[in-house]
Amino acid sequence: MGTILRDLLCFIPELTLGGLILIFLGGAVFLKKETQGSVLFGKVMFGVLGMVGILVLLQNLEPLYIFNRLFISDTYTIFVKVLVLSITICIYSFSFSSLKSEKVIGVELYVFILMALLGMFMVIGSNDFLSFYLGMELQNIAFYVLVSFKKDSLKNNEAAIKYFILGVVASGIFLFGASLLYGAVGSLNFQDIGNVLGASTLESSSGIPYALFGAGVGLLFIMVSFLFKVSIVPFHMWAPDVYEGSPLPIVAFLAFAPKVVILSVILRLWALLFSETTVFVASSVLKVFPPMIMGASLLSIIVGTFGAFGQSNIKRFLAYTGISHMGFVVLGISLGNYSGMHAALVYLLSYIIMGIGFFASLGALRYPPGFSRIGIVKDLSDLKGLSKTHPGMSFSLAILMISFAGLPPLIGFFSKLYLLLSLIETGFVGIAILGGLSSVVAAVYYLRIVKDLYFEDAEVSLEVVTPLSFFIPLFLSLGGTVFFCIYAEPVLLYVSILMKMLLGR
Amino acid sequence: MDIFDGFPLLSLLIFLPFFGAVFVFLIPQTPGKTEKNIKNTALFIAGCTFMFSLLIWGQFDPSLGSYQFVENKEWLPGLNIRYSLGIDGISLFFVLLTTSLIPLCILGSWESIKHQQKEFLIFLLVLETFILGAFCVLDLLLFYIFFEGTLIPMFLIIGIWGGERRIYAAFKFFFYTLTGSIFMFIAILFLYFKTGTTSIPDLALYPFESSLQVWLWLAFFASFAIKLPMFPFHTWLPEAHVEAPTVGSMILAGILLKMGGYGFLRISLPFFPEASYRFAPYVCGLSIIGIVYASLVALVQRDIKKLIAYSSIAHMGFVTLGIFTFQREGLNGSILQMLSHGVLSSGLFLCVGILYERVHSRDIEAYGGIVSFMPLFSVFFMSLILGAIGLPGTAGFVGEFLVILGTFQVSPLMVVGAGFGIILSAVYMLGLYRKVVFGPVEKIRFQKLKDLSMREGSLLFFFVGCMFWMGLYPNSFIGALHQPISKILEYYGRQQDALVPIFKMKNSIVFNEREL
Amino acid sequence: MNQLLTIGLSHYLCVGGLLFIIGIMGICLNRTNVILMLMAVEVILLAVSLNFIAFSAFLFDLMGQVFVFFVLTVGAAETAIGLAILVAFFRNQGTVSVQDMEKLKG
Amino acid sequence: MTFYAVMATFSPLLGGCIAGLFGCLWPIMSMRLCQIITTGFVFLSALCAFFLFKKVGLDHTVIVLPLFSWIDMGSLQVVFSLSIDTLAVVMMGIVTFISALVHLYSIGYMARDPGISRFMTYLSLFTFFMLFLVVSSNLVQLFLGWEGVGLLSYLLIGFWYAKPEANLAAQKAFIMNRVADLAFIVALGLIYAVVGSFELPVIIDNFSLLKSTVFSGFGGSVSVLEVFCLLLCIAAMGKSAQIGFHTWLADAMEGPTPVSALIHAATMVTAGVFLILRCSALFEGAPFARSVLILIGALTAFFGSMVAMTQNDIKRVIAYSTCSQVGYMFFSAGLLGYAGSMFHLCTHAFFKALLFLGAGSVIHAFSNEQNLWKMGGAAKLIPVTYALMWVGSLALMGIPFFSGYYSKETILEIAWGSSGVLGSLAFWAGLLSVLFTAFYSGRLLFLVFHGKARADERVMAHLHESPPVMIVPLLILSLGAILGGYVGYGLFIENKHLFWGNSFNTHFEEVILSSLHFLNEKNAFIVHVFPQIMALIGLFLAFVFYIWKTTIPGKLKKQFYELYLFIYNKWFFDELYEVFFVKPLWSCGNFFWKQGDRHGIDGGLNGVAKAIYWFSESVKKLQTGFIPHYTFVMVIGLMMASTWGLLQFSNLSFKDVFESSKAYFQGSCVLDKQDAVKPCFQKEDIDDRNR
Amino acid sequence: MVIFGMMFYLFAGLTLLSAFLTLIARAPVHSALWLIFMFLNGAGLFVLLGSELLAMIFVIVYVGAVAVLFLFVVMMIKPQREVLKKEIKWYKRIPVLIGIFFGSEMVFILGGWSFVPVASTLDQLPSRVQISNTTAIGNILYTHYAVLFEIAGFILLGAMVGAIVLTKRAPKERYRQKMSDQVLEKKKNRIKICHVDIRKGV
Repeated sequence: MGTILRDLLCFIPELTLGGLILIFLGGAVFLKKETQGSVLFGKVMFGVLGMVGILVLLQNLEPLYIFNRLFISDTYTIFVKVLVLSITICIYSFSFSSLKSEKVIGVELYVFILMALLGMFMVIGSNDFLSFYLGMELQNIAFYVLVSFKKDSLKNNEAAIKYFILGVVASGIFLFGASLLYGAVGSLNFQDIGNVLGASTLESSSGIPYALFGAGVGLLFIMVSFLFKVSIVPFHMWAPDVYEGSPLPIVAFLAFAPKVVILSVILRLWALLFSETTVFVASSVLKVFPPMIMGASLLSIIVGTFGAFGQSNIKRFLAYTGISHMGFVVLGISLGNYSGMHAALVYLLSYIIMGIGFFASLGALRYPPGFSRIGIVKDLSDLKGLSKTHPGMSFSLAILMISFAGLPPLIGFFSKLYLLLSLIETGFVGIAILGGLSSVVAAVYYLRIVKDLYFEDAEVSLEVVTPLSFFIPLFLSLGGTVFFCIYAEPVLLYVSILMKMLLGR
Repeated sequence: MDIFDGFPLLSLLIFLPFFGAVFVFLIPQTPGKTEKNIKNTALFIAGCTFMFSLLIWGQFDPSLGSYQFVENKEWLPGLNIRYSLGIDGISLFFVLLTTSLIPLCILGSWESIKHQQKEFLIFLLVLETFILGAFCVLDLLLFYIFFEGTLIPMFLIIGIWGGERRIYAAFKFFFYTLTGSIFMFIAILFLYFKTGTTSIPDLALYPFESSLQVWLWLAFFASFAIKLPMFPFHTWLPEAHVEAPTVGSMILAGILLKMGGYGFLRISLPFFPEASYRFAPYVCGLSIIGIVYASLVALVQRDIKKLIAYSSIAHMGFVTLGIFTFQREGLNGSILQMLSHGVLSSGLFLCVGILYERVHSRDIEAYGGIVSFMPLFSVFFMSLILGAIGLPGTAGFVGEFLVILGTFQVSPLMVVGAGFGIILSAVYMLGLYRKVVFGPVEKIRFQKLKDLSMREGSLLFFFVGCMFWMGLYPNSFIGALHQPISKILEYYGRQQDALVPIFKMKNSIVFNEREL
Repeated sequence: MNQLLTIGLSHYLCVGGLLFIIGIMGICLNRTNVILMLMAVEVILLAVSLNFIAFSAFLFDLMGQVFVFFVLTVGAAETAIGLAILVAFFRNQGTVSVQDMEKLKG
Repeated sequence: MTFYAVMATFSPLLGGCIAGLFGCLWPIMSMRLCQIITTGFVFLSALCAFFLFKKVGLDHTVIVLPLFSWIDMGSLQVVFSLSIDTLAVVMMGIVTFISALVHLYSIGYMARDPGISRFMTYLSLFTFFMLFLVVSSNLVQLFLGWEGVGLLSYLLIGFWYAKPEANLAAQKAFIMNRVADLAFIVALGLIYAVVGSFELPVIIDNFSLLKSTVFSGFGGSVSVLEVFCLLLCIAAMGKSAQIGFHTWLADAMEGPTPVSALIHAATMVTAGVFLILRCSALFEGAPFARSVLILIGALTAFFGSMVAMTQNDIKRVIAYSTCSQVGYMFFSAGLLGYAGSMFHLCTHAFFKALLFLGAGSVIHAFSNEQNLWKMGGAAKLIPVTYALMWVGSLALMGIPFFSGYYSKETILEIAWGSSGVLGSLAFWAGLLSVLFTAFYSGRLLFLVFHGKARADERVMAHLHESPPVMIVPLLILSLGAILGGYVGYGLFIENKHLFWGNSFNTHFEEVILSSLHFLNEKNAFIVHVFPQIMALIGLFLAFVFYIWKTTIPGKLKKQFYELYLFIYNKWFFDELYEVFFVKPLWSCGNFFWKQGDRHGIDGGLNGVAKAIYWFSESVKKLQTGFIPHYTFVMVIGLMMASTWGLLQFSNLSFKDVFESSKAYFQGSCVLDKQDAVKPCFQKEDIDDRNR
Repeated sequence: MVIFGMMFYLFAGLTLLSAFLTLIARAPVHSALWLIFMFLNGAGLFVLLGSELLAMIFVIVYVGAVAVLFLFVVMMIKPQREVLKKEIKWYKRIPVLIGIFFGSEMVFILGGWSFVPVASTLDQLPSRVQISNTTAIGNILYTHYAVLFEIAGFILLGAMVGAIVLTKRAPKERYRQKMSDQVLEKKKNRIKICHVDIRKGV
């Protein structure tokens, strides 16, 4: 009986989340007014997330396999959970007011956010494709509902359908891959797969026995579903439409949280399957993956950069830039060695820091009451002349744009620096140059926004709605962006801990 | 040197303007009342940066061969990239040029910048920080960060306060330089990967094999050639100058162009001797074409600022010519040419700015007979024009003369090309002066033109005084340059006799063995 | 003759694979309405569960069947959500045909 | 002693700066005070120069006074210093003396001009730069003075900035000088590359080295010395307005007359001659350069005097006469007759200044009228100027007992004496130009002072003698014009060794002149007497044309109209330059700007921008918004990845793939406990099953 | 043994046929029915493979609930028969080719399946003779995978709440009488006296 108790102790954050979901649902029943309730629940939500964060931090640090090797809880999971939680808190804090303006009200919203969080926690902690699948499905369902929350707008529905169908296809592909893997390896546990695939040097005489083919193809299918979630090029088609359709706060949540979760699982698998040696060893079945994923990431950098080039709709612009930034992260991962992963994580963290700030400041900009369009600012050209009406806001937007463009001395530059350095260290100088040039092209449209802010004069005078909770994420991200070059320890420390835990298996 | 040993002098110098900018940022912006003291505080900050740099000049000991005021601190934990600063003869003078020009620019922008004055001054001070950083840094990556950092403030200055097509000009300026310096960035990373360090003094001693040198040299060349506009990459300069506000083009021409030259001297020459040697004929050829091309184009310009922009392209052509002769005179000449061009071109742009404030047109035809209304201005304008022409006794002559001495030893034909450039510069400069200042006064609207105000007068007086000081007594500069140049030429000295005869006639000039 | 009739693992796998392909092609080639897509999803899930059970049978390991059990529940949940979204879309748009869903593009 | 040297050189600078600062820039001093200060300082410098002349010229000492080191760069040392030897002191004497007189004269001449203080500062600065040029010992300092003089001449010519022609003329003068100075700069580069220092004594010591190092290129081999002297010769031609570079001199007449007197008569034009004389030791080793000098000198002498005959503007006539007289000095220097050319330089300075200032007072009298055909019959009204003009013209024509005779005569003797074709060519050209000189000076005198008054009554009524402040300098100059010849001959030519000892080698000259003493009777007549006869003939012709039968010039003009036009338009040099230099440069500039920048480089860049934009549009079109397309792309991605993966996995070729699938169909893998582990497709396994 | 082979081919063939027809059928109702038929045959295959519990669950869940749900939705939405807005000829060609190629590749992989020497220790389950399939699944489901079972519950809960949230329509604004307001109404905010000039109008 001891083990069940021990496992449950490690599972406390997930259990609390489950409990909270039920409490929220129960509470929703007794609510009279629709809107007044959501404000109350909004406040409660804050406290809840904080509490869960504390619970996560209380976990013990040494690695522990719980629920007979279905889940794992070690410092890596704790750090990623804390990261995901902080992302959700930041996004939630700035989107609290913008949700009302987009007429996305109702207690169920918080229920589904918590459900998504629960799914993510499970995925991060999963040590078996079965538990991974269930966590992922829980998260998917929560996101399907979140994305289609504004059920009266046609665009939102269309986005929801697209997201649903493509999501289901992706999970179908994942299942098929898992089945093949199960067939080949006999068990879906990460450790078993790692041992069977990673270590088995294959007799070269008669070529690879077909089962390992199956395992290879299975892993390939699973990797495809991962790339779908991170919206890498061949599987990115859903991102622009879904981003454009759904409300901004949901887009923010969708843009950061699932990607971090999936990338953490990819890194975990990567560390298991690809130790320093086997990545390019000819005989291993896994030598196929790094070059393929590098190709996909290069494609996504190019498509992301050129896609965002002519964009006028803000959310679609965010989708394409998200694709190109994720392309860079996956490029780092596809290198397979320590510096590659380190650069990928630094890039991911800097993308999150900058991204949250950008979403926060966009979320605060509203159209004036009498204007043709309502709600959160939709078009990039509406940002014209913001420096004259709201200098503070436009200054923070400009700082973020400049750091997104990768210009020194802000954080964007250092993330690119680490990445290009690791590329050159593994010998891909050509790709480094390509990355550099694409970041120049990217700088064009980032600076076009700075141009709009500062050089043009205003067509529509936007209003800025800034509740107190809005300033937390904004200052966090601005601080991170500007002061990275002076005091880089926290970010790099965080990343090195993650790396040590990951590769110290 | 002793009392300041521990004290981080250079970091203070670099970041003083930055803290000043933050301070100015914090001053509340109530229109009318605070306009005055914002400008005064900015001027005060720039002033004490200048004083501080004079203090550093005082402390500087020209006889020392190595870098001085060296600071070395751990910066990025993971990488072996250190925050190291240090200056030698060359960077000292560029620092002085910067710190002396910025207060003048702030003074110059007293009336000409009407709207959003506070932001302008902030960008100016931030720009000064980046420029000073670029000149004082001893770490390649830090150099790149400061080198790139200057782009943003300049982009904003041109973009917000510029003329009609300012957006096109700002974008063109920005992306021209950015594309060039991306190659430099990759090259720096490759250097770091190859050698494990990015500190400039160590890299200067590292023996790169020649095939690698070629690629790295080309990468750095791409960035510096664009920044210091060499012939094929110069089209951004006239656009940027025409559209930038007066003060903007003063800084752009005065200091930013020098970064390219400084880069050649600090990085390309010492790091990749063989590659520089191999590419010397092409660069010299390009700069000669640049000089002649820019002078010819300047002949037909109708817009004063564009004319001066093309003239500064021609002057910078001399700089690259001087650098790639690998002669002591050539290098000294190119550095002096850079310093004198800094003073001259910003002076000339100030004059154009003063004219623009009164007449609001940059077209030469709109002017004529200024001298009868603004005699004092005409005298200052005349002396600056003479400096630009390179009349002996003015700063322009010293640089060009030394460059020609250096080039002659490499190949006499190139001297003729350069000389042709000098003559043409006299033609278009005097043509400009004649059309603008002399001539009968038939444009009636000049009646109410008033001569220089006290502020403008003192500004111009500084420029002219500085120019004559450089022209009449250049030794004060050459002394400090001796050590760094001999360090750079260490490698090239041995190559002296195996000169690549570029256009040299098959002569048997017997060089008597001169000590180098 | 009896060679053909002895059913091996690969037979089941082929059926599963073909079903999977049919399911995916069902979505790709579908020009009509979204409901067919949801049905195609069901076909995919059936294919996967067939695979799992085939492997579980031949590996004598129950993991596959448990997995199918969960796949089943998740499939049902997804269909519910899918149809709900479809209904919401139908209420606004009026039709469910795929060609009407082209507002978000570019 | 050094005090005098410094005072002589730098006092005009002091005067100029004071007048400049407090006269023009910060006008607290009155005009009158400016004039007094500048003139006073120049007189002071003249005094010191005179004292120096006595010390250096007569006592044959050389003063060398280093001032400060301009550039000290290890291998390149440039130290500015004053080094005064006889040549320098003579030049200083002339320059300061004439400049003082011109200052005095211009007080009167420019009395009503608003910018008088500016004018005076320019004059004294000009004097300072001329002196700085003269006293320099190294070529860079000389070049500095050289350009300074060019600058001041630009300012002075363009003094009346209201007149567009004046500005154009000033710009033309400056650019023409800059073109010539390019040769000077190349020479500096050459000398530094070979010798390594700019000090003239050092260069002269390396004479043998210069001679030996050879430029072997373009066929023959040319010694560096030859090239250096040639370059110096071109530079001198530019400054002294010789045949190729003379167009600016005529236009320089736009400036006020005192300017022409000082600059275009006495000082600047002679700077070229001074340069050649200063480097005379080098020219001895460069025969080709010397022959160029002679040729150019003779041609200019002939050309100048011919063109002067047809000019209608009084100042242009005198300007072209200067051009031809300097031609004399050039070919005399070319023929190694240094003392002769120096002597002619001194005397010419006096009488040409006299002529110019006289012309100035004539113009002053005729209330600023410069056209000869609008003057006439002024002899009685302005008798003093008339007399002085006669003195100047007689000296110019070389009539005996006037200074011109002595110096021109020596030059012609040198020309005759020196052997070779060039010597005789120079002599006959000189002779012809003596005729033309006599003709045009006579023409000038008769048109201005004799015949009926062609000016309108108001001008004639207003005609009056110039004020004393203008007449006194004229008188002093006339003394110089008359006595200068006799005194100078004694000093310069008789004991030339002693006098010029330290400046240049007068040995060759001694040989030539001594060879003249034992000429046969006929040659002696040609050398000594014939020039004077030619002068008288010229004068007589002028008298016939313009006093006696005034219709002849009209008829001649109609008859030889093309020739007349050719001469009047200064051999079409201006038009030539316009066609060959100015037009092509402008069109080249336009071409580069329009095609080069606009379409070439910018075109390329905008092209790249459009390509990026087109590519981004196509990427956006990829996103069709149609769900089947999205899944289709996913399937494509999946399929590509798996096929590529499979090929990589099995590193099999397609043949193997085909073969293995055939094996599959023969026997499917029947599963039972035992062989669950054995992979089905081992090759040998299949065979034994079939067996 | 033979009967098993025959049964397999029967069920497999019918499943593939019905899957194909569901997606090709013109009327959605027909495709729903074909879906049901497919699931039945699928369940048959499962029985052949020895997992009769799952076969039964499949029949109940899918045929019973999901297919019925489809029918409800089809009835509600009543999509017209296949009316193609724009007929693109090429559209048919390429994906079909891709599909066939992909299918053949899939068959190639799955056809020659062989087991890798299983290194990991499989929890060897008792052979199928001793315990029935249902009890075996029951055993490990509630011990080994208990947590996942709970979470599956959450997924269903989420789906249910989500479906309700998405399809619930806010009740129309109906105007209810508020007695208290009517009583407290004052005269002054009902009647307004205004002075009207002659022939001017209010």
